[in-house]
Amino acid sequence: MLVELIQSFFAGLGWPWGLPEWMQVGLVILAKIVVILVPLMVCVAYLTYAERKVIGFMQVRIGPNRVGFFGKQMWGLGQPIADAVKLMFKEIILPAGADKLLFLIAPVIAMAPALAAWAVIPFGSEMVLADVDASLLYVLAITSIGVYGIIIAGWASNSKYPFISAMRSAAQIVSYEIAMGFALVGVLMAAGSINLGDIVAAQQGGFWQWFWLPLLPLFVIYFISGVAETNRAPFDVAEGESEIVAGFHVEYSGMPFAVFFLAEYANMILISVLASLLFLGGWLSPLEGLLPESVFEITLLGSLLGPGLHWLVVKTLIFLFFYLWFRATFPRYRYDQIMRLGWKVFIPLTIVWILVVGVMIITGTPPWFDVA
Amino acid sequence: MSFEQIIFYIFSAILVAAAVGVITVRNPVHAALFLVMCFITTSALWLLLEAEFLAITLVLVYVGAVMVLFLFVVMMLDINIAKMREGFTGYLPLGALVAGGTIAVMWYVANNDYFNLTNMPPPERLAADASNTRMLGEQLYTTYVYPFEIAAVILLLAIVAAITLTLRHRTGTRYQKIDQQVRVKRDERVRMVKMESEERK
Amino acid sequence: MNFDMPNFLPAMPEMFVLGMTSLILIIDLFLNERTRVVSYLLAQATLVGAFILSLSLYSGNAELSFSDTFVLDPMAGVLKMAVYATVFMVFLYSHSYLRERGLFRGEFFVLALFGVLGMMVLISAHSFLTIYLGLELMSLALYAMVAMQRDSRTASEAAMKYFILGAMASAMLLYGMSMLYGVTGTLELTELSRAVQQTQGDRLLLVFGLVFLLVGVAFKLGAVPFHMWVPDVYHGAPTAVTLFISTAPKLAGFAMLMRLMVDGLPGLQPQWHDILVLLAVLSIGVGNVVAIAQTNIKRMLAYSGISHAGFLLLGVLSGTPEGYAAGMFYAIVYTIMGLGGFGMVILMSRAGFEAEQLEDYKGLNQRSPWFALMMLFIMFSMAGVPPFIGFWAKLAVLQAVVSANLMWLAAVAVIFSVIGAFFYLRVIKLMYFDQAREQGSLKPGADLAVVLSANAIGILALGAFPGALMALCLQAMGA
Amino acid sequence: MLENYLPVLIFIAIGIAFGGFMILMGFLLGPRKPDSEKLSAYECGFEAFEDARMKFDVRYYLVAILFIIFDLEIAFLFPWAIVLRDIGMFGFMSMVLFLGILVIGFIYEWKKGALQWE
Repeated sequence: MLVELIQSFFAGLGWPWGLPEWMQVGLVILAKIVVILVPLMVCVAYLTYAERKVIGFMQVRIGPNRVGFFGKQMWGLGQPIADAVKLMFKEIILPAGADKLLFLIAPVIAMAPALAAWAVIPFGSEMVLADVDASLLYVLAITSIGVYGIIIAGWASNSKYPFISAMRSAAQIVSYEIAMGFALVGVLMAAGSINLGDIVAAQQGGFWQWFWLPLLPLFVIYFISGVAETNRAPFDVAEGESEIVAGFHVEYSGMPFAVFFLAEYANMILISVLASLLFLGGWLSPLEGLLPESVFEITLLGSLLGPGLHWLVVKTLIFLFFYLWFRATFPRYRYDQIMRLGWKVFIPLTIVWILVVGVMIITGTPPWFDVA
Repeated sequence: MSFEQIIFYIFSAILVAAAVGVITVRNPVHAALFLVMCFITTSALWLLLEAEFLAITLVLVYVGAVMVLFLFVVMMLDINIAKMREGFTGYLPLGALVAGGTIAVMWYVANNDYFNLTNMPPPERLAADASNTRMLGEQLYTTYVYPFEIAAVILLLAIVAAITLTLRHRTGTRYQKIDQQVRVKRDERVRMVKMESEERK
Repeated sequence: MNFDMPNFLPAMPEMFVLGMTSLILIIDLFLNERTRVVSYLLAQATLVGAFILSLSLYSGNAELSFSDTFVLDPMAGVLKMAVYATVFMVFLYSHSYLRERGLFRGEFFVLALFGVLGMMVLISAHSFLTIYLGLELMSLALYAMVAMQRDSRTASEAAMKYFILGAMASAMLLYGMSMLYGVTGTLELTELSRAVQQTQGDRLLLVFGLVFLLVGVAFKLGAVPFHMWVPDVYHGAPTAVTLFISTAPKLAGFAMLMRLMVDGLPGLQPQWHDILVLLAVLSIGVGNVVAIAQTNIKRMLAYSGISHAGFLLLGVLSGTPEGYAAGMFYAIVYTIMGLGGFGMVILMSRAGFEAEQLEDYKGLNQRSPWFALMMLFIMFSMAGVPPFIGFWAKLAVLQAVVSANLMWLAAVAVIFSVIGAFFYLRVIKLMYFDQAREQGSLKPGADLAVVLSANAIGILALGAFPGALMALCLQAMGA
Repeated sequence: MLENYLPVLIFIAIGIAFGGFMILMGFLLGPRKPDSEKLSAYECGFEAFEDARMKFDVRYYLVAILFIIFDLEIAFLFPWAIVLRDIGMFGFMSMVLFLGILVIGFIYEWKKGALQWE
């Protein structure tokens, strides 16, 4: 519906303005990318704000409340913008012993995959930029490149704290990627497809049909691994300010530092969106199957209660809130405990649950796997 | 030239340049990173061949896993690169000769009738919704079950070999025994002592 | 899906070995130094069990399974049984050697059994895919075994060389396979041979692929000019491991050659014939001549092994079933002799002393006349002196070469083996005519003494009655 | 199939360009006043003693090796997971065997203490 609206709007402007076909295709794709990236960047910016606010309230503080717009304070809503502008005007320090080129490339390598993964994320049925078949695999592969950003940053700085941090976080990310991969296998089995859109479609039928229930252990493991993958508290030994100052970005300042920051938050949002798509039915409405069909036909109210982008946003926000909540609540894990959790708890659990799901599928256990 | 061909040539050029970089740069970390670039561009080339699953798996496994190990090793090694490179120039003429010869032979062989477009017409493009992964899966676990299980054995062997060759235990390390820690009862740690109140002297 | 359940029966030995190996791996975790012998016994039991299984499955016809990626034919049956027997002997020999050097770990046996499994896969392979996987399984186990002695510099260096060159060879092999696959569009050997027969005109690409295949095979067999790793690895590895890698893998290498050339590419026989002639001549020449210059017995035996690989190729290149049988006979005989040769090195060594130098064998006759005699048997057999079994093996391959109208090749082989006889005889001279450097008689463990004696006497006995083994080989090759 | 990947390619290019652009902005807008103290490696105020690229515990290699093995295993699981309904009991059992073999490896590394971080 939305798409059609936009199309008719552009048709009204005289699109395609007599452009050759390849340019038309290119422009449409570019426009779509902008439509994805701009809200994403805004989300990243306000996630930092939300983080400070939420944790502030949890600790009975107020959080940022000074910077607003138009000379008003507006609960500090201008804070992220001000931060960005400040970082832009900061000096970029290139440490003396550093490998200058790699030092500057590292944040780009951290960020590019965090953004590129969004190319295949569906926001509704048929609402996806690149409808590739192996989209989940693509996301897994492209995000696994992100670890290079950290490794390279740690090495190129030629400083001890970053180096230690890089090694730690690389080993950690790598360990949790296995648990995450196994958890995803469970989802693929349940959905019978590797395409994100199809995976959501396979969860049709209301709240109790979503995969979070039959795949509950995998769901929990997936999200915890996601937290560990993004180096967030309580798994943030890569930053571990009490031991290694600030980890791999000790030597970074100004914009390169900001890019790392952006990559981290973009990854958080990505993990949250994926969790909603894979386990909570993405844009599907939880009310399906609970309310009579006729309700969804009411104008406005029906489309609000029925499936749509807004559900995806709500679900994603829930996960993002968990991220912040974790950070405010849990003390940091010790490194050996992190490795133990990943290897000795999550991996055996996922393997067992994969077999359980396999048996459920083969035997056609209702209510999830009874019909092909 | 079609768009696909342009893409092909761009990626091939990057691939060859990166491959040359791997063997010519002085810094081993840079070499490893060039290798990463090789893998990524190779993956793009595989994708052009419609080997979707394999192309993405190449990135997942080689870039995401194998090269991380490589970087671990390379970054932590204290090797004197300058010393290792002694003799490189000495062998350069011979190496160049062999490489040139090999390229010439391969050129001669690959320019063969077998590989021209009449004998090997380009295969039909897959439909937009064809699932490469699914096609692979339908064969791998049934028709090729024997090689598949051998692959599992090789992985098992790799685990055994890796542990046999690298694992050393540090002596005198104390571990946290988490199961015992969790199982602990209050009575084992806390002792209630009844004491008479005493008068301060 | 139309998919037929494969027949699992022919692969019973493979499944048995895999199951037992996994079992040993797990059981060994719960053993301590004193009870570790259980792993050893289980490993031996595995080999015996596999032997019985293979024997009961042995029949005169070939059976394909697993969508034609697997074949059980008489050649596979005989070679597998030979592998079990060889590795059984290897374990017997190495038991005390490993104990003395702190290498007596479950992993040794597990890795060796994985190697055996790889050889079995390779021997029964009927598609490029299984050939490659079998080869990798075997090689990976061998690399790890060479490197097992972690604190030894030479062992680590040997493992490194072996691994890097081996990986290169695998890459070559794979490249060749990909070429052939590109031309014929199949990985399965029967279909491949059919496709090759049918290709008309220019065979350049096929030959190009063939060359790469042969490089890979020649490397695994240790044929010149792909032999550089052999002396270094045999020398650097702990002798028990050398014993293993110098014997059983040769059988698998022979099987790989047969599968690729005879099963897969009979249509290119004229081409591979020429290449094999070259490899054989070079191997026999270089092996025999360079061995003379060695002062280290492990290196000497390594070069001797290279020349034996050349002889083995002579049998295959003749292109007749009799020739293949002769090659197979040679491969089996070589493993028996190799077992004896390196077994002797193990027997002479003790904790802290490796008995690697030729000088260590000086005056062995004074220290132990019996073992000097045994060594004499082994050396004579390797040199090809009648009536020992080595003579018959050489005779068989030479006959095959002559019947293929390659008189000159036979003459070259004979000349070089006469040259080669020199270094075998030198060992005998050292043992019988030189003064011992250390006094005191040699007192090996009872088990070692019995095994080595049995091995050496077996060489003599088989030499007296070579007919049965030869008949078996002929039958296996369908001649 | 390929046409679906065109947007992906463009997206990756834009991702890289975007990161590069931001850093470029930082260079253009920020001041540049380097001095030797500012540029030296940060070590809590001390002068750096030695080069930062030090040797590390071999355990990191082991983790990376085991990771590769398990990553490959996952790569094998993916196609299986989506065709499970089509390949039936035989396909299921072949993966059970595959996983069984690897679980043996897992038990082995566990008991050997390879998963224990010291």
